[in-house]
Amino acid sequence: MVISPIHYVAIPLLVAFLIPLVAKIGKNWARILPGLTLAYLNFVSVYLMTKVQETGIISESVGGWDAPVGINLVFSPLSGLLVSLITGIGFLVWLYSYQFKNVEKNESQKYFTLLLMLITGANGVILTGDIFNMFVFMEITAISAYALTAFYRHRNGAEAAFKYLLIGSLASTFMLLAIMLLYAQVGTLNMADIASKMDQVSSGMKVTIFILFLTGFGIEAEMFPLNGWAPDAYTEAPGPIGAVFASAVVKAGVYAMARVVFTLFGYGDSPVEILIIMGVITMAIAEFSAFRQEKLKRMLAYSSIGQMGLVIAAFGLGTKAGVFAALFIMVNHALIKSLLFLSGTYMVYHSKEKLIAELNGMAKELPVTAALFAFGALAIAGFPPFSGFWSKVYFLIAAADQKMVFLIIMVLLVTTVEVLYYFKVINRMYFHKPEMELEYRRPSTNALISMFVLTAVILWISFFPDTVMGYIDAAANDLVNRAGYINLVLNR
Amino acid sequence: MNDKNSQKIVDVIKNFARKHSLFVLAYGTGCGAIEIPATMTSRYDAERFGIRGAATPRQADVLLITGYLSTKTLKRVIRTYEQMQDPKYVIGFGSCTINGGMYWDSYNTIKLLDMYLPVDIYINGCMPRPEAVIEGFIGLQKLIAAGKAEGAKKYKENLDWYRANQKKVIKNWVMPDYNW
Amino acid sequence: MNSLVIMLLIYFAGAILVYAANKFSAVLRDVIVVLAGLLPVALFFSIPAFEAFQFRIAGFDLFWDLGSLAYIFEALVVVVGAASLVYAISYMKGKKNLGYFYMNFFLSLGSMTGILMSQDLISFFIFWEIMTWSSYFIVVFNGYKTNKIGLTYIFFSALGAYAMLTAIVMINTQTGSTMWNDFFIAFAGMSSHYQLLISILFIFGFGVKAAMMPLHIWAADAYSHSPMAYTATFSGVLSKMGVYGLALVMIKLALVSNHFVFSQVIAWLGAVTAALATIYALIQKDIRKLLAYSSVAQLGYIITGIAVGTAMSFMAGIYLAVLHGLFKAALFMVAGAVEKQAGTTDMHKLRALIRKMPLTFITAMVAIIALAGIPPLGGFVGKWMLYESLIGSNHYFLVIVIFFSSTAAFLYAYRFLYGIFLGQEEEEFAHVKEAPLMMLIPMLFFTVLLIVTGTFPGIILGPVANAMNHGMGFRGVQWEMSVLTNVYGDSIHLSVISTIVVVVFIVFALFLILKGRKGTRYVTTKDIANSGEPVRPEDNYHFALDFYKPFERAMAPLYRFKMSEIYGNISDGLVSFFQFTRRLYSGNGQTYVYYVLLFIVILLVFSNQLINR
Amino acid sequence: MMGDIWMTLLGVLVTTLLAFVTGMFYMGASRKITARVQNRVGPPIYQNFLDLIKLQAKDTAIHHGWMQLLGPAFLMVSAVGSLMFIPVLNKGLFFENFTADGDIIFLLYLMVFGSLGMALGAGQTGNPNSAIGVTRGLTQMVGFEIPWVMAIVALILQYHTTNIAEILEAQHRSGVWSMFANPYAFIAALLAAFGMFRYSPFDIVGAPAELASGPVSENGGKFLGTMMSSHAVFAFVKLVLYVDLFMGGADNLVELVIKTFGLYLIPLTYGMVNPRYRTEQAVRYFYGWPTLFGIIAILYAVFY
Repeated sequence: MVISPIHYVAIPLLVAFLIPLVAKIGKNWARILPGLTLAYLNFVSVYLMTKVQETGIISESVGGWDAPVGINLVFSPLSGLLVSLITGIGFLVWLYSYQFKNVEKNESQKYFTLLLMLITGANGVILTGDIFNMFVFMEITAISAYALTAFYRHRNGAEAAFKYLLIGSLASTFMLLAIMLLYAQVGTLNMADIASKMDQVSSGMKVTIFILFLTGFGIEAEMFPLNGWAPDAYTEAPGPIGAVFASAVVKAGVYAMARVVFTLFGYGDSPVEILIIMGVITMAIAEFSAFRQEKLKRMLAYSSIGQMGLVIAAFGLGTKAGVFAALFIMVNHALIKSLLFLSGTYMVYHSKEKLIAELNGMAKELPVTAALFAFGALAIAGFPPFSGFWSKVYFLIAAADQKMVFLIIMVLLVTTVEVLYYFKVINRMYFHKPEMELEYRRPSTNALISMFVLTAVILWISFFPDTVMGYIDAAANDLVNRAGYINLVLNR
Repeated sequence: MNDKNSQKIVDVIKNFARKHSLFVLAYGTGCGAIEIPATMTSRYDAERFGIRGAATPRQADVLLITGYLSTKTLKRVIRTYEQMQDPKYVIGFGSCTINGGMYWDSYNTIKLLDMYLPVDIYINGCMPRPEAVIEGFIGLQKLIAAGKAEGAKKYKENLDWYRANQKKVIKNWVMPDYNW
Repeated sequence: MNSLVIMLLIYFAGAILVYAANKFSAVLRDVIVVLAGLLPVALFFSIPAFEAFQFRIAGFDLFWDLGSLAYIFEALVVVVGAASLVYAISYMKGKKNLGYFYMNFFLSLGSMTGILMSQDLISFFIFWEIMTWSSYFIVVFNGYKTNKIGLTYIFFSALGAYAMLTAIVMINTQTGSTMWNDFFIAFAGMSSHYQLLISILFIFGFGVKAAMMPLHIWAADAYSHSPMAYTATFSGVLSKMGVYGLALVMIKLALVSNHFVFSQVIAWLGAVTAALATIYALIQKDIRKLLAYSSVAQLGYIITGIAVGTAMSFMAGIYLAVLHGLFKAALFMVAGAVEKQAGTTDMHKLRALIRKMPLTFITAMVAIIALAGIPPLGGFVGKWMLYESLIGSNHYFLVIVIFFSSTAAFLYAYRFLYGIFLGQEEEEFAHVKEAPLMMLIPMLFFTVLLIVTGTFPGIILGPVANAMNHGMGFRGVQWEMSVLTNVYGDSIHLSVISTIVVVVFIVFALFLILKGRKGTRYVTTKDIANSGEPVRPEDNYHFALDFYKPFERAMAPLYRFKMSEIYGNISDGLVSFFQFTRRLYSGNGQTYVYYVLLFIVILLVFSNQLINR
Repeated sequence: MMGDIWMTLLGVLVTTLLAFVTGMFYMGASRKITARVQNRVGPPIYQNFLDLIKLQAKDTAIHHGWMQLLGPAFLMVSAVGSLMFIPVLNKGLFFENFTADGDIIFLLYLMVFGSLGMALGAGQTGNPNSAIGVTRGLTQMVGFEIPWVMAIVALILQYHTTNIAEILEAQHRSGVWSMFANPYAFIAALLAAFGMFRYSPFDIVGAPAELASGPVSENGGKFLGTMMSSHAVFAFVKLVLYVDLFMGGADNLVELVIKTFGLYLIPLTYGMVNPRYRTEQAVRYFYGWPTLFGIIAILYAVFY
């Protein structure tokens, strides 16, 4: 069998539907099979990433129909990077959830089915070269995310899922509307093709389409004020799913937005200042709100939104340096926020309210988990020498190159707030006395392994950033090089 | 020039200095204290004899018992006296220190000061006028010059007797020992 | 291998090793602490010259080399660091989480070394931040009470660091390089906007660590609430990193010579810092807090010295910085010893420890004399140079403010000594013993050092003059071992001064001690002249409450000005604003839908503006 | 070489003796003058010598610790030490001492050395009155040091030197005493001197009836005697310093005595007709007119 990008979509989808069948054979198979699948996908990532370094963008047509006509999957350095990230974290989340609450019981089938579906969707969004196909995958992602949000089937979860659904449906509406308008204008759905024909569209129509896309993808990318769903969804979904939200769902949304801005419209042609403005507002509001949160996962959710604001602002800069910084932040954020979610989940494992106050003195009970959480907090707040610092520096340099001093100062002020609330949590874990009796649960071995792997990767990026920066640089080149993308996909 | 003679010369100088530099503890124990300001100020000007007030017993040479002493005050006076550094002198001032004076039948004043503290010189009268006070001081100066003002020595030698007397009137004796 | 890297590695490896060793045995941990503390001292003073070291990471060139100014501060880091570590072994005995403590201790020492050797801005910033968070973790070491203090510290540090980062990225954009030297050269050619902005940002960043006036609010609490073993380094050395940075920026960028207003503003800020911190120091009741405020005040002098920027004032600033490192370390060690032996640092409770801890008292007295700037100890040299330079450069009102705070410093200096060591003895402290040997050694070491620098300040002035001549752009700065000369050409001879003071003191001390020696003996301090009323055993007439009430009354208007209240109001306002933003997320799905619709409607309405951009 | 050292030592001894004797007589004279003002006869002018002999002849049976023993020694260092760095006469045989080795800023600091040492000695006695007196004294010091320093800064700015001998010489060269060259500096310094000498109204430090003589309340005998002599020396030191700085020094001992005594009379007579200030009132006093004069003095020195 030839390894090709289609595996990213096809295999998890297939396995997702196989799981109920496999569960009939042996209950454990329903838990093991997703792992095998994700492991295989990681292998695919490694293989394709090396290949893409050698040969350049891999464009795969589905069913033998070439691009503009058929649906094609594009494995470029950019999509490759993100897909590898998603599958990698997907695998770690699987490892983590192998023994996790209800997952151990019968629910495991549903859980892993939905998880695989989600990863399928996210992969699809990133890989596809077809705008409608992207919409479809986005829906797959979103629907599995709704279901995962309500996974525990209690009141709050249902409410959160409903809100998510409510706003998510708005997102799909606007997306679809945008695609319809676009199709009416240019008569094609292939992104490269649309991009090459974008000149034909009148500027008024262009802006309308842009706004519709911005709203649609902005909802998935947690842009303010479209992100009302996010805090609730992060809070009510099972812990590891928070990590998946942060690293897959949101990343897919941001990717889609970036693709639309950079490839479909071309940076120069779209009103991108709005990205910078909205990005900074998103970041500020989110971090300010996070400061006043009382629940741990809610705080992490707001922090996640804040980081996405930074990413959006970085994309808005539009230079290669900006894109590079945005991608670097995305990579770091995916890894670190996953670590925070994974370790944070165990610290409020049995808690009903999942309050931050319950973390008092947690370092005594769960020293390793607390240490990992503290490490993650330091890293995401951008304290050197940890990886968050490098991406932040690159963002600032990109902004400084554009002479956006105000942006730099805003971002750094907001980061100060972020530093404060993370340190508040660390203080509680290490230096406060526990106020209430709580049951603790030590992380299972598999959870520990997955956290350690994440930590190791983050440390690696911290001290040897050059090793990943090459990939990110290639990805940034890929996104900025609009003509190259069009030419390659359309075989010109 | 032998030791004895030089010691004599030194003693003479010392006694001369002591005689002309009397630091009086400004400690008004009884009603006679009212005469002290008059003695010190313009009209009678005790300072011309080198007599001046000292604020604390550590610096003082002369303890002036101005009139009657209640037993309560006696306790403080004894303590104060014991805190003064050698050489030190006590002047009994007024009749009350001699025989109780008008308080001769009072239940809580002491009648004869010499039973409790070694008095170097008494000043008679009730009240003695500033002239009398100054005369008392001059008497003390003469004693000092002659090397005869040895109340402190007497006190030290007969400490047991003084203590017994003191303890007789002061029931709750909680004071530190006299040890210098 | 490169000796700089080795020093760095010793500290960072020490951090990891000590954390690991703590899990196994306490003895092993202590051995590693001492070794990793003393090894850099030996290494530092045995190596005549350090080679540069260069490598590339994440697209940035990192370049490490020890400049001549940094050399002075590095000497301070290794010496005070080693002394504090030796001290810490005894001081921290019996406390929990020692592995954690020592790890952060070594990290901060290593990061300070890193800051000093960084010739490029990126590694400078990296080490700066490591220093910040490692010191933060020790500030909050003492438990949950320090939570707010720690947060204040990290907040201001982060603000300062990010100001610096902003400046760094702007420099990178402007010059295309992240080297300090390129920046220094290119600075003159930048537009005046950038010059202004970058200098302000840098001064802001360094001013936080150097506890400059409006940014000092964290300092007193953070210094006083960390374990004293660390505070010796924290206040003595770590704050000097801010001074080092200020010195670099102020002098190398010629802010002093080219921007008169700049140097005046900073110098006055320093002086006001000194004055206000001093008057707050003398109303503290906790000795740690007193020392902390005193640190802020001393940093004020240093900042003034550097900001005025003449050769002599700069020399005075750096000299004071080094000396403050020494005597404040000694004083915080004294505070730690008292805390450990007597169990409290509250001057309302402490009584007359002088006979219990005579050596500690001697350390305290020598350090206090140095702090107050009384000859013949080292502090005087710095003060003298500072005054002479300020008068010589026509800062005559500045010198008055400085003099005011330095005179008022006698007040807290006396209070420190009196509050701990003097006054009336108390049964409660009868059991107190002299501090253990391991704590005394570093303290006495500083004592000797302070006495020596008083007569031979050239030990410090030599390297300072060297740094100024080679690298800081001053020309022909002179120094002598024990002679100081001011701008008018008048000089004072410290060896003569020391001789006279010592000889006269010894003559009269012998006279007083020998005269009537046999007849004199010791009595307890309860045996006082007290209007004939003996002090009962259960009474204590120690005077500690409202010690400087007359001063407070006289200075009442100054005490009304409280920076912390202003910051308190700002932070209250911010927190309510955060609460408001949090309310935006109402939790109501309908509201969120409204938001979405509002967003798209607004965008569509204004789409014309978006086209016409 | 050896001879030099002996000569130096001789100079030191003679200067100290001179300062001591003069100071003691001044203090005696002050008592006498006070008495005359109060229409009394007053003690003989040599009274203080008698007091001193008596105090030294008194026993000192107790002490409260070694810091108390050393306290007066600190005071002596400050008094005798400062004397060493002040030119007593303009061109004397013995009285130059170490003038060239110190300067005026150094003197400012050496002069407070004693107070701090004394304060430590007083602190160890354990008497609360001592400590209260010390806090008052230090607070008052913060008050009067400011106009005093302003006056000195004005002088330095005016003569471009910090060396006292050179300030003296500059006055001779210009032919005008600095008290006329910069009268404001002199006024500021003089007002500060009221606090420095601690006559009333600034004598709350050792208020006898309230604080039982404050810092010295536990010290009798040799302690009090040594303190007294150091006060005598120190009074002389301050007076000579003022004369040197503001009145062009003195060419011979007679001139020195006339000038210093004349100067000495000013705080003395001012004190006789004044009640006592509370500490904060004293500080406010110094931050009022004296500081204003100091500021004027500096501005005058700069712009004139």
